[in-house]
Amino acid sequence: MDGDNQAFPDRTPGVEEREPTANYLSYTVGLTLAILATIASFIVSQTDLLWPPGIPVGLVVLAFAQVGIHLVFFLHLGSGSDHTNNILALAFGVLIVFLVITGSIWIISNLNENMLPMPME
Amino acid sequence: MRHAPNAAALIIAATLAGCSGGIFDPKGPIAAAQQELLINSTAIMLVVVIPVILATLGFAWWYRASNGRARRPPGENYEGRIEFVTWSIPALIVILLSGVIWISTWQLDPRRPIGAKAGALRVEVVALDWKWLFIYPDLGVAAVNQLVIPVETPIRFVLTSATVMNSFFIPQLGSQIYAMGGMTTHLYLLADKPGEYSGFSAMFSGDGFSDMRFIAKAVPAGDFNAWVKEVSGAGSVLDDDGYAALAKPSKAVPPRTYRSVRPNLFEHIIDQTVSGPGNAGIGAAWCRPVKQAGG
Amino acid sequence: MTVAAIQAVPSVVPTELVRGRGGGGPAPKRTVVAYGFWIFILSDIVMFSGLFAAYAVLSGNTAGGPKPVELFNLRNVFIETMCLLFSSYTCGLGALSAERREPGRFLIFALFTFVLGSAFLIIEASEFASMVAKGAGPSRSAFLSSFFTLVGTHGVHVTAGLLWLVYLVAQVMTKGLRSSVLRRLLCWSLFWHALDIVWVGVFTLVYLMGVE
Amino acid sequence: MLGRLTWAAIPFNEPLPLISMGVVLIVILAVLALVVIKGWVPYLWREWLTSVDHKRIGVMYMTLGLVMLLRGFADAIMMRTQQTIAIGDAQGYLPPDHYNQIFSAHGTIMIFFVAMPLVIGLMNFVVPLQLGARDVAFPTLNSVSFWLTAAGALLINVSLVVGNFARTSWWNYPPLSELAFSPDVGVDYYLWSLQISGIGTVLTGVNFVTTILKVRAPGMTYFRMPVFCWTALAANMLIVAAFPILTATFVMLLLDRYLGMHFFTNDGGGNPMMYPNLFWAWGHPEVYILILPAFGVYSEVVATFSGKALFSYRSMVLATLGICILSFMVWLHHFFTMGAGADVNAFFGMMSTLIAVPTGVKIFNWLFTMFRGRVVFTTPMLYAVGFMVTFVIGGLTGVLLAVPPVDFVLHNSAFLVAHFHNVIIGGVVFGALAGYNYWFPKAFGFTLDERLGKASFWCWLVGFYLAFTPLYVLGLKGMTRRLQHIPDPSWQPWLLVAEVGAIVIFAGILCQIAQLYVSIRGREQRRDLSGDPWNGRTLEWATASPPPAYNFAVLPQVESIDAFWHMKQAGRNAPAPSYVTIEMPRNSPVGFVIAFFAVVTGFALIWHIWWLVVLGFLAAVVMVLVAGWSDDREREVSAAEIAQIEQARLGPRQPAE
Ligand code: HEA
Ligand code: HEA
Ligand code: CUA
Ligand SMILES: [Cu+2]
Repeated sequence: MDGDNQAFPDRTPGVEEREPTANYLSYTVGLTLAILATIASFIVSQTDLLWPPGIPVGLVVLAFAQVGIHLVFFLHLGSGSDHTNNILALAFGVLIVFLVITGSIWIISNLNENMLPMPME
Repeated sequence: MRHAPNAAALIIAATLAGCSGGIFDPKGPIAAAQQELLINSTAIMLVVVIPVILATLGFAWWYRASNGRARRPPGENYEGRIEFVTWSIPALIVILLSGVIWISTWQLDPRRPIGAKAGALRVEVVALDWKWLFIYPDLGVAAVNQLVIPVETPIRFVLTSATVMNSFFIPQLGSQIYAMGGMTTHLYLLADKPGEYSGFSAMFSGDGFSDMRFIAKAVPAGDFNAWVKEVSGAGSVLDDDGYAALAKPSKAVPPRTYRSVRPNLFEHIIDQTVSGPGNAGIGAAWCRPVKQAGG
Repeated sequence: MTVAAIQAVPSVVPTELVRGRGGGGPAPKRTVVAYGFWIFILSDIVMFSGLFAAYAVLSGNTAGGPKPVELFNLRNVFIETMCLLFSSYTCGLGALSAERREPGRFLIFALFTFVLGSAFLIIEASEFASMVAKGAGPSRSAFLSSFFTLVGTHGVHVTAGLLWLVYLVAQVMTKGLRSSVLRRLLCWSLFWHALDIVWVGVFTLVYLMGVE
Repeated sequence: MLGRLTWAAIPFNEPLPLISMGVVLIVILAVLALVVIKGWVPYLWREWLTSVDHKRIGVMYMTLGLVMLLRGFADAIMMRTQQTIAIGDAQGYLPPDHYNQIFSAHGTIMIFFVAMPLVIGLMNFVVPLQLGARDVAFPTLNSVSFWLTAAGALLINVSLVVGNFARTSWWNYPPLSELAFSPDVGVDYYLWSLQISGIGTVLTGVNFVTTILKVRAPGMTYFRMPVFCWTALAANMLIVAAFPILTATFVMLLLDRYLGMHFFTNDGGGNPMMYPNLFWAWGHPEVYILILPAFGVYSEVVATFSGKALFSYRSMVLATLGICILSFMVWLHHFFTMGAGADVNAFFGMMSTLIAVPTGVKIFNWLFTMFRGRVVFTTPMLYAVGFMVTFVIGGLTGVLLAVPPVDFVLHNSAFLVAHFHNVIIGGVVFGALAGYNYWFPKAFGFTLDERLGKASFWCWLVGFYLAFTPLYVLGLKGMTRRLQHIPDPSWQPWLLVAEVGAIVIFAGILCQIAQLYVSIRGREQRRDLSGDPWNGRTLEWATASPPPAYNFAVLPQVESIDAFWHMKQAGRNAPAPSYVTIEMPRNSPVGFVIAFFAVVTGFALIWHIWWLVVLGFLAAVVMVLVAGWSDDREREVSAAEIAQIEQARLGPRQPAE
């Protein structure tokens, strides 16, 4: 059978296949960007640089940017041979996290609003 | 044939309506609307569900292996067109149902005042272990496990719980709603026929749950005023001590009335619940769980 | 007809057809392990999302107790964040050295990572202690319950990550950087980076939004 | 020393639990004694308890599920009996305190320790075979998962004897489940047994997602996977995404109970509404975790017994993924009556009905698979047809409940109880039993008795309609759920019918047990030598029954959907097979030992025996560390050995060269 199996060697157990990972440079770039994003977050929250009502939005945007930096430069998402699956899994995870958090906030704040002593007229 | 689903739904309804009580014996506009909605939605779905059941039985029978008469042309399944149909039939029904849901949910929102001539009568409802306390704040009286309301008058229920979650429900009048500690829920109901309707908690609340029942008595306006007069003439007072005694867990409590009620008892109960047992009054700084953190 | 039939099939499946669509047969062990661990991390993050949701909903409910503004010290949070960021960096470099089979360098980076992670934990622990001392412990109010649980769960993860690192360093020292150990290191570094990501959520939602 | 645990924890004064406990103890001791006397311990330990073979683990899951089904049924029949006699002023034979434990235990056990083990067991046994794989991605982890589930099940049954179970329903809503209202150990039993088994379930999810995405046979692209594998993938994605929410929720409730925190309390700023919110964010996906694999079973069964490819594979996959995503957007329909505004209620109501579209597509696809097919009414096929008829009714009532104003009058009614038994029994249980009858010959190498199987099916079907149609009616008449006694005597006739239905279902169980007994006794005549008793379509039928430990001596090369069917069609002569060495995972006691310490730790936590908590936890951690150190987890099966096994198996049937 071996001859036939050339195209798909039976690689399951124990066979090594090294994926090319990143190098020192990419980690250093990642660290620099992450630090910048962090500092930006702290500055935005502590000063009036941003229009104050927009601060939470700004913070959320910065957090997303920071998470993206981590994913790309530290977790090397998107490089490597078979990463479609990883990204799909991540997308699914992000969707669920989003649904659970925003769903809960929406539901509970709506409930709370509806439970004020004064009813709507 | 077109009316088959409707007919089927009506037959089901008819068998049920023969008996008294329950949601197929509505005594108010909310319950009546809900009954109609239930029957309509069922009919809409039966349009597809009945054929599906018949087709399942029919196909399984006709294409049984031993049936030589069944035609089984070889070759591919003809997919495309049937596939389109299999998606669109449920989709169409769902679109229709979604419309029904959107409109009916707004119309039958429990918080929506009922547009009847008379002004609404406010009744405060408190779920206790394991009985219901009804306070008529504008009339200064209260009752336990007995709710008397005038017919043709919208009743504005304001509900809370001094204990665990409960659900306040009088099936023949319509919508139920949760009663929860520290919180206030709102419900409008209206009875349009005099009578005695059973009410209970529809949310399991512990050992005495099964007996947490009351009678909702809808009476003509004149009788209602007479009842209020009678109640306020006799019986005990629901002051702080009276309430403390009442709040102790008890099962299968017989109906009783109070001739007067400590002012703002309802608000007081909420304060007491959120600040913990035995801490009544300290809860000045408690925060209604309304203000959310950003995000 | 059974097993024989399988072998009857010509085995030359065109490669182009199946690559990238997962037709290539069982993946190498390293890929399987890394992928499995990646899924596990996602489930862990969903767990955190439950805690985040609880915090978002309960953070206003201070029950007359202290509010976020009165408790949080942003300078500490900044230092904590920097600790974690740099530890992620050294963790990455350590993984790189391990990949390149340079045990000496790996150990140095592991040490840095451990120190930075511990620093983070120490700051966090002292912050918790001072809050409890001020009477702002987890049973004071719903806000504090959800705060301690969310931040504390992250802290427990960091602690577990550090202990795991020690365990893996022991494996490297005794067994060397063989492939099984490398796979475990890969999982560990995924874990460590993921904690950093959770922390981004924590310092944004809890601390920065709490005081602004 | 023993925390809260005293002799008072054992209900000496209550005859009923004491007797049942005595019976259970005697049975357990008898079984143990038999095992020891017969000298089966080493065999059991070597071949089963420490096995990491997905097939064995699958069988153990199914066994756990079926045994717990008996426990759940005992609870059900007690409830039904109580409700038929405790009418009007009568109080029946179960005081509230006992009745409340029973329905709580029934719901909890049925969902977590019957339905979950049944579907996970089926996935364990079938998925790697259908994928043409040697095992799951992480075989040892798989064993850990199983044993943690078993640990949870054990702990919940301990509550029968030592202490008591929760009296707070399977939802366990606070504040009722908070210390203030449930100070005893019942809720802690509930929480810890579900936490422990929950960890096992999450690990299963991780394992199977990885297996399905990463270890398929060569040539098996995504769109060549059998539909059961797709539904298993979706179900496991849901496990990975939903169970952690439950874990987090239970952590919060535990912190409230153990450390006096205020997540869900009435006081201290807690918000009890947050618990239902999070519970159902898990709970709704959970019901699809149960039903999706069952849908997969029906897909296999209907295609096989119609002698035809499944109609529209593409729609089936799309519908499965659609349900998977949608199931996370409907959870509020379990608490429409909590008081949210019309906008929120309407949104979630509409999303809920939307699920009827992909579900409907599935039903139609099965329908059109039978269309122009050659339908053979085996037991599994009977279950499939019975399901299609029954489930659409349950689906209809589900959609009805998804209309918020209708739910305002049906929430928590007997109508709701009928809805979910309708979809769970008519969907999940029928699916599990169809799968059990369908894959049994593959697992054990002999077929099950068809006559008794069919008798069992008819009992289930008729029993189900008798037991639950009355509940639909009663719900409309205003009967609420969880009633320890019935206020309205006019309901009695309906309740009697329901009781009869439960008894008919019991007859079904008896047939099931008889079927098993008869088939084992006659196994020599019932041997399935072909490995393909049903003329199947997918790869599990391509190997022997029962399959060898390594499943496939040579990994199959997949070229199409229904791979095995096409291989049979192509049916050319085989070249002489040449075998190579295979690495197979070694058996491992890790799962068993960790679960043992999990039980110890859980028990100690429930009873506040802190030193034992520390001890048990450390022991479990040490076990993990020991296991994590080893590099020697595989054994080699040499080519010669394989050749020998294969020769012995198919020597005489080897096609002539
Ligand atoms: C396997 C389990 C399972 C399944 C599959 C379902 C399926 C569905 N369920 Fe059910 N449900 C439960 C298990 C399940 N449920 C449980 C356990 C509870 C209660 C728990 C408790 O309270 O203790 C519950 C409770 C429950 C409620 C809460 C009621 C309440 O508490 O007041 C609601 C409300 O919306 C609901 C809705 C639905 C809907 C819309 C579906 C849909 O998925 C159904 C879709 C299927 C069909 C519609 C049929 C086939 C389709 C066609 C033939 C196409 C054409 C038809 C149409 C377009 C209508 N369910
Ligand atoms: C998987 C889920 C599941 C299943 C299968 C069942 C099955 C049954 N249930 Fe249950 N039920 C629930 C989940 C389930 N239930 C839940 C979640 C609740 C809510 C709890 C709560 O309120 O909190 C509930 C509540 C509930 C109530 C309470 C109603 C109330 O609140 O007032 C009642 C009352 O009669 C009931 C009855 C039954 C009956 C008669 C069966 C029967 O169909 C039982 C059938 C079981 C068997 C027949 C066993 C079969 C055994 C075998 C086949 C083994 C064979 C062995 C071998 C082959 C080796 N159920
Ligand atoms: Cu209910 Cu606030
Ligand atoms: Cu649901």
